[in-house]
Amino acid sequence: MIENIGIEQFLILSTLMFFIGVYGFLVRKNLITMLMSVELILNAVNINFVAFNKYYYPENLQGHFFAMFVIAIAATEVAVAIAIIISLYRKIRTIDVEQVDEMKY
Amino acid sequence: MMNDSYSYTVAIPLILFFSFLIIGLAGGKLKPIVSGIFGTFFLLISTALSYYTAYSYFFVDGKSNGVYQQLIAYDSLWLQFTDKLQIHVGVLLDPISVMMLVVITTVSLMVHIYSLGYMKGEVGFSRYYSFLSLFTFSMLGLVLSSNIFQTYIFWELVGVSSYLLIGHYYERPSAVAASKKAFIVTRFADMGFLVGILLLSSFTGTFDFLKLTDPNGSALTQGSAISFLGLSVMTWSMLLVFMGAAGKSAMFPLHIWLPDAMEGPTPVSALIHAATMVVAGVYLVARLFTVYFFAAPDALIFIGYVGTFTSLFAAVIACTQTDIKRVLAFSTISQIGLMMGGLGVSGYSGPEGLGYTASMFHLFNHAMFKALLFLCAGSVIHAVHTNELWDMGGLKKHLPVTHIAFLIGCLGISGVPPLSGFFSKDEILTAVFEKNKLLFYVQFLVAGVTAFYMFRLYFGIFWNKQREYHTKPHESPFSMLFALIFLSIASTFVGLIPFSEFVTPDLKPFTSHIHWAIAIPAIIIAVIGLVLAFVMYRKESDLSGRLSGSLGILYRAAYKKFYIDEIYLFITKNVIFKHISAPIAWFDRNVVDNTMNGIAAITNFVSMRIRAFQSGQLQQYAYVMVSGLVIIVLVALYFMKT
Amino acid sequence: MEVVLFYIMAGLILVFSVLTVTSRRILRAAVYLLFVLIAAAGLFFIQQFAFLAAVQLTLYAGGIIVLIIFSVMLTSHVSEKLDAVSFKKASFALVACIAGAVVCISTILSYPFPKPTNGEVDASMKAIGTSLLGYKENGFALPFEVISILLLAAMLGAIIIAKRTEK
Amino acid sequence: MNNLLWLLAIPLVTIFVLIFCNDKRQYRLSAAFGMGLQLLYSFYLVFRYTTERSSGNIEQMVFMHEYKWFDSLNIVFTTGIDAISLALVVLTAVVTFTGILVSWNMEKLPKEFFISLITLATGVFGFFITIDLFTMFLFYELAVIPMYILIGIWGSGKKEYAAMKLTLMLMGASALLLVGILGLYTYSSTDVNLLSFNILDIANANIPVDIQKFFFPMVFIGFGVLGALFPLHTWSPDGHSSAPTAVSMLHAGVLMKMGGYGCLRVAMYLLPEAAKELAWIFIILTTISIVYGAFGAIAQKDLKYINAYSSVSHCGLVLFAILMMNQTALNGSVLQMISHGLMTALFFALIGMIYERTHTRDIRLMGGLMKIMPFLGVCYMIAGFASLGLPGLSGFVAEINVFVGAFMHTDSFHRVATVIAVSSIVITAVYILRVIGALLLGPLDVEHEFETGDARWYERWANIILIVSIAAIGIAPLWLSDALIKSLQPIIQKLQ
Repeated sequence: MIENIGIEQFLILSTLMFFIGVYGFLVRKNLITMLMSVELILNAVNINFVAFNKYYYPENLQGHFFAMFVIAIAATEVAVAIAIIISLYRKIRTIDVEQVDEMKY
Repeated sequence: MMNDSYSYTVAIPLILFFSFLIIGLAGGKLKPIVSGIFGTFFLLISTALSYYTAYSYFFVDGKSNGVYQQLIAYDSLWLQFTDKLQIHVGVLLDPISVMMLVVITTVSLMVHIYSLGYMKGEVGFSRYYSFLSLFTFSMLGLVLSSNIFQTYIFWELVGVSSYLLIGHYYERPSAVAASKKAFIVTRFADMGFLVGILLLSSFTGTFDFLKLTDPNGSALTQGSAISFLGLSVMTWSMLLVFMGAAGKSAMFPLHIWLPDAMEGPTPVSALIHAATMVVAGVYLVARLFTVYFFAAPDALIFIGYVGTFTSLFAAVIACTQTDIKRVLAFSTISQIGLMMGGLGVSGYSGPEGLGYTASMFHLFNHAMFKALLFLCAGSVIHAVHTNELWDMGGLKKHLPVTHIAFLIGCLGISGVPPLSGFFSKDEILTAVFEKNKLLFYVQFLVAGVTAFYMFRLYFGIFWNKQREYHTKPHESPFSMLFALIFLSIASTFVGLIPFSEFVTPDLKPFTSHIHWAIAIPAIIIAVIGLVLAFVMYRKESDLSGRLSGSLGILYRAAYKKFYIDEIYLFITKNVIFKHISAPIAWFDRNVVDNTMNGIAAITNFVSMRIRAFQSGQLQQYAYVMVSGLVIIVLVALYFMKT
Repeated sequence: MEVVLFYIMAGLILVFSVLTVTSRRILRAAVYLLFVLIAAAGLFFIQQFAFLAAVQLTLYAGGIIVLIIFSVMLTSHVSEKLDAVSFKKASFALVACIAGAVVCISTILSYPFPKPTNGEVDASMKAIGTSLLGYKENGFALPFEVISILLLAAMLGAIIIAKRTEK
Repeated sequence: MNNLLWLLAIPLVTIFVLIFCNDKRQYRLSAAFGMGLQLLYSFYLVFRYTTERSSGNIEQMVFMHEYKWFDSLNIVFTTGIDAISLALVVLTAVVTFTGILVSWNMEKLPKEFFISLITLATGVFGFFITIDLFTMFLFYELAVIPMYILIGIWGSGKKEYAAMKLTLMLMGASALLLVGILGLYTYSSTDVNLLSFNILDIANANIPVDIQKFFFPMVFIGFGVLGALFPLHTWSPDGHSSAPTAVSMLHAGVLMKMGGYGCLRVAMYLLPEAAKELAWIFIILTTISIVYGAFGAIAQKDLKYINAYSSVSHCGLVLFAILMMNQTALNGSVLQMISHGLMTALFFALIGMIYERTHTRDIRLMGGLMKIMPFLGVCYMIAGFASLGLPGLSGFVAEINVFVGAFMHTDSFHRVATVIAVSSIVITAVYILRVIGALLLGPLDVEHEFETGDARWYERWANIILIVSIAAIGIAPLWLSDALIKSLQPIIQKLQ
């Protein structure tokens, strides 16, 4: 059963996943791949929510619902982000994040 | 002392103020001659009132127990500084102010009438008359002042009317420059006057003439004790007041504006720069004579020396000038110097006050004959259209009336009996002789020089060789001649007035006699001067040229007015403008302003540096955020464990 | 059994996560992400959150990944290889990430977690339904509605942003 | 009718009406009507004020009204006037009205221009009628901000630079000021619940001297920048010369007076002990201001620059007088504010009118204008004479009050400073006569094609109103001076 797995394992897994996502966010130049990294980060968070719900608060479903809402928000975020990326692509024919630096000064 | 029976005197100046307003505001719409007649008419009323005042003051009720009273005929509070220190505007009647009333209104009336002819057809005729009214108003206000600040107020107003009238021909750059110079030089002197008033009032606590000049009052004793740089504060303040007086009265070294002021119309020179405004300084010293005598005797002596020096200095210059109005201007400076000299040596009570009396007497006479001389000069200029002495000559046939009038004026100023100048000059010389021998000899010399340069003028204009004129010279119209005749008669007979019966420093009349021991040498030296001029200038000869050539450098220096103008020009142009003003303007633009701009530039620079953080690189932001977060967490975990 | 499954899932997640962020072919990266998401759904299954796992599979693995793939296809060629990451950038990011991970993991390991309560989770459809629409204690009606408005707004926003502007 | 909010309501309604106007005639008529009404109302207030005083009301401020605004911080918008603020309100009304007359033919965006101008005026009116530091500060800002727009859009020359500089310097000053005001607020009472922004309340609080010495320079400099205190005056030449005519008038005529008024009402009145101790520093600065501005004016060639430097000198005199801290000098400073407001407004109005006809402001390129525009020439001369302190015009009354007051101090420091300040009357005469000579007199420069035509009716009226006010104060100063002295008593008592 699940008792054999400590919560630490879940947490370490999600931590690693989180920082892999962060690494991706920091180094990938393509906006879409950055978006994917964000998805990784969100998922890492989801794993945490669910694990805490399971281990310490089994009587209600808060973590579970939070994870669900995160998924919903991730969906909206992706929708909007992709809309932005596409319109950006139309304007400047690239989705390289380093070229998108109009918003400075 | 209040006296209601004289309260109408306040109307004497005010009528002219209204005249100024009416002519000034409606001037453009009136026919020129109408404004002229308006102005003259208003002045006639004032003159009549003044004569009536003089009559009733001197002969009816001015005296009480044999002493002339100082009457406050009108008084109103104008401005209040503190409960004690107030500026009143009022009318003070005493012998000198009543005398001045007569002088001013008479000369002004003559000038008004004269100008109807002289200025006929000139542009700005209405303007001219409105300014004449303004000037007469201010001058009357000045002499009637009951308060030293009121004097200052009108002092400035006469200054500005003088400015406006000198600059009457404002399209002539020389007139503009002259008016500017006159105003600024007198303004500079007025600064001294103002500081003097401030100093005086801060020690005596009053501006009021009656309180200031009361010989038994407390005002005189205050401030005498405190000394500053070796002189008492009272002396300092009275010297500063004298600075103002010297500016107005063109005493050396503040005389430079007066010769230039001759750029104005000639009647204006007669009124302002000969008869009335320029003697305001003398009047002021006379007005404060008690203060000078009791609280600042050193200042009084100083005035005597300055006056006497100026009179010699100006007389010497007058001998070399060729512009007839300038000769008269220097002669005016010289005569005012004599008056100042007379005041400087005067005592206070009884016959000792002869200097004071003589000085006022001379002021009175001088106003008449100098106005006469200027108006004659105006008449000559009117006829030949030039100011240059050597462009004239042989005019006695063409201008008979002017010729006689000018002769009377010259005799008057030279002190030939029985014309007016003789009596007053004799009294001044007597007073000086008793007090200070050095000053006496100088003034004695001046008397001779005066006769010389006046007759140089006379012979140069009316005798000498007939010149070529563009148009045949003709005698002036009646209005001008009327003024000349009137003033000739006045100059002839005013000398017979027993002045010491009326005007004395302590207000108590005394009787004076002619001191023949001094009078006869004075007449002799005047005649010597006259004869010298006769010899040199009656006919065209090279005598004068030879003489001036032999005097060489001295002559050139005098001709150049001893380079005083150049010194002033150097100071104003090179020192003040180039080395103070322009550097300040530069300093302001480049140092002060650039400091401000520099602060802005530094801010700008710093923000340009800071903005590099805002690169627009999303990943850079994220990187900073992540690493920052890690560091914060690290710090929070391992260093802030408490 | 669960332990084995967990480690398999965890291994998949880590491997494919790393591949997602390092692959130079963008389409492949999307596919790797898909595997990660599926593996995460597996983890939810292990913890008996069947509904959540289903949502994860349909929404994430189904919807979002498809969306991403579409956008990849719209903006780049399938065969296009991304530029290699510069060494400097990668190393800096790596340092920050490893440092972060170390901090977090060491904290996790040093923290004395209490013993799990080991209760049974009632994640049946009924329980989820009542909680989601409940407005009393443990009810999530309000966030549910908020999310629905958010979704609507995002939909509108996405349409407006992506709409071709006429020139 | 004696509710002072009318002074704010009239301009606001005017602005509101202006929004709905739609041609040039309507703009200027409604603006002139509104500000004319304001002028009449301010005269009515004078009348009410004198009747109120003669009926024995000896309150420091009359027509007080309170409007709770922000209860928890005890911010109460309190209005009230005494003779000082009333005089400045009338000044503002006069200058605003004439400013609108002068802008009668404004071509560029007239609607926006009038709206901004009236907004600015509203700020100034508010500033003078409030006796609450917080709202005072608010109105100060309200007056400064439209300035930026007005200079930036309708200005000439380096307008963007000038507008930026002016606004930044005044904003910087207001930052200092805000600190000062908050400081005063914090020490206005020992009880935290009774802290107040009300000037009358703060005046009763005993603020420790050390604290006063900390805040006094902030408040004084904060207001002093607006009053062109050396060396923080540099915004003034650039600002004045770039601003459009009406704005220069309002700015030099009224806005700079806010500086003097603030120094008097806030710095001196509320921080008297510090004022006494620190005055010497500022006396030195203002003395420099006076002479320096005057000398600076001599060397200028642009009419507006000359006048701007002359303003530095004259406003220096205002602050100088305030620092002399006795009745006569303070009275002189208020008179100088009014007098300078009127005459500098007249100057700028005339410069604008002359510029319209000659298209240059360089005095070297002009000459003999008296011949072709006698009315404007005469007005310019009168303005000049007022500026150099000719008796019979307002400048003289103000200056002698200042000098006599300053000279009442018996120590040599004050006396030397006074004598230096007095010397400015000569320097002033020099630059004024220089301008008059170069501009109006002399031969007419025929090389330049000047548009002929003397003043039009609205220009005539603007000038006449200002000249009559100047002459009225100059000829009969007693009524004004007496009223001011009575209102100055509370301040003087604090300073003794």
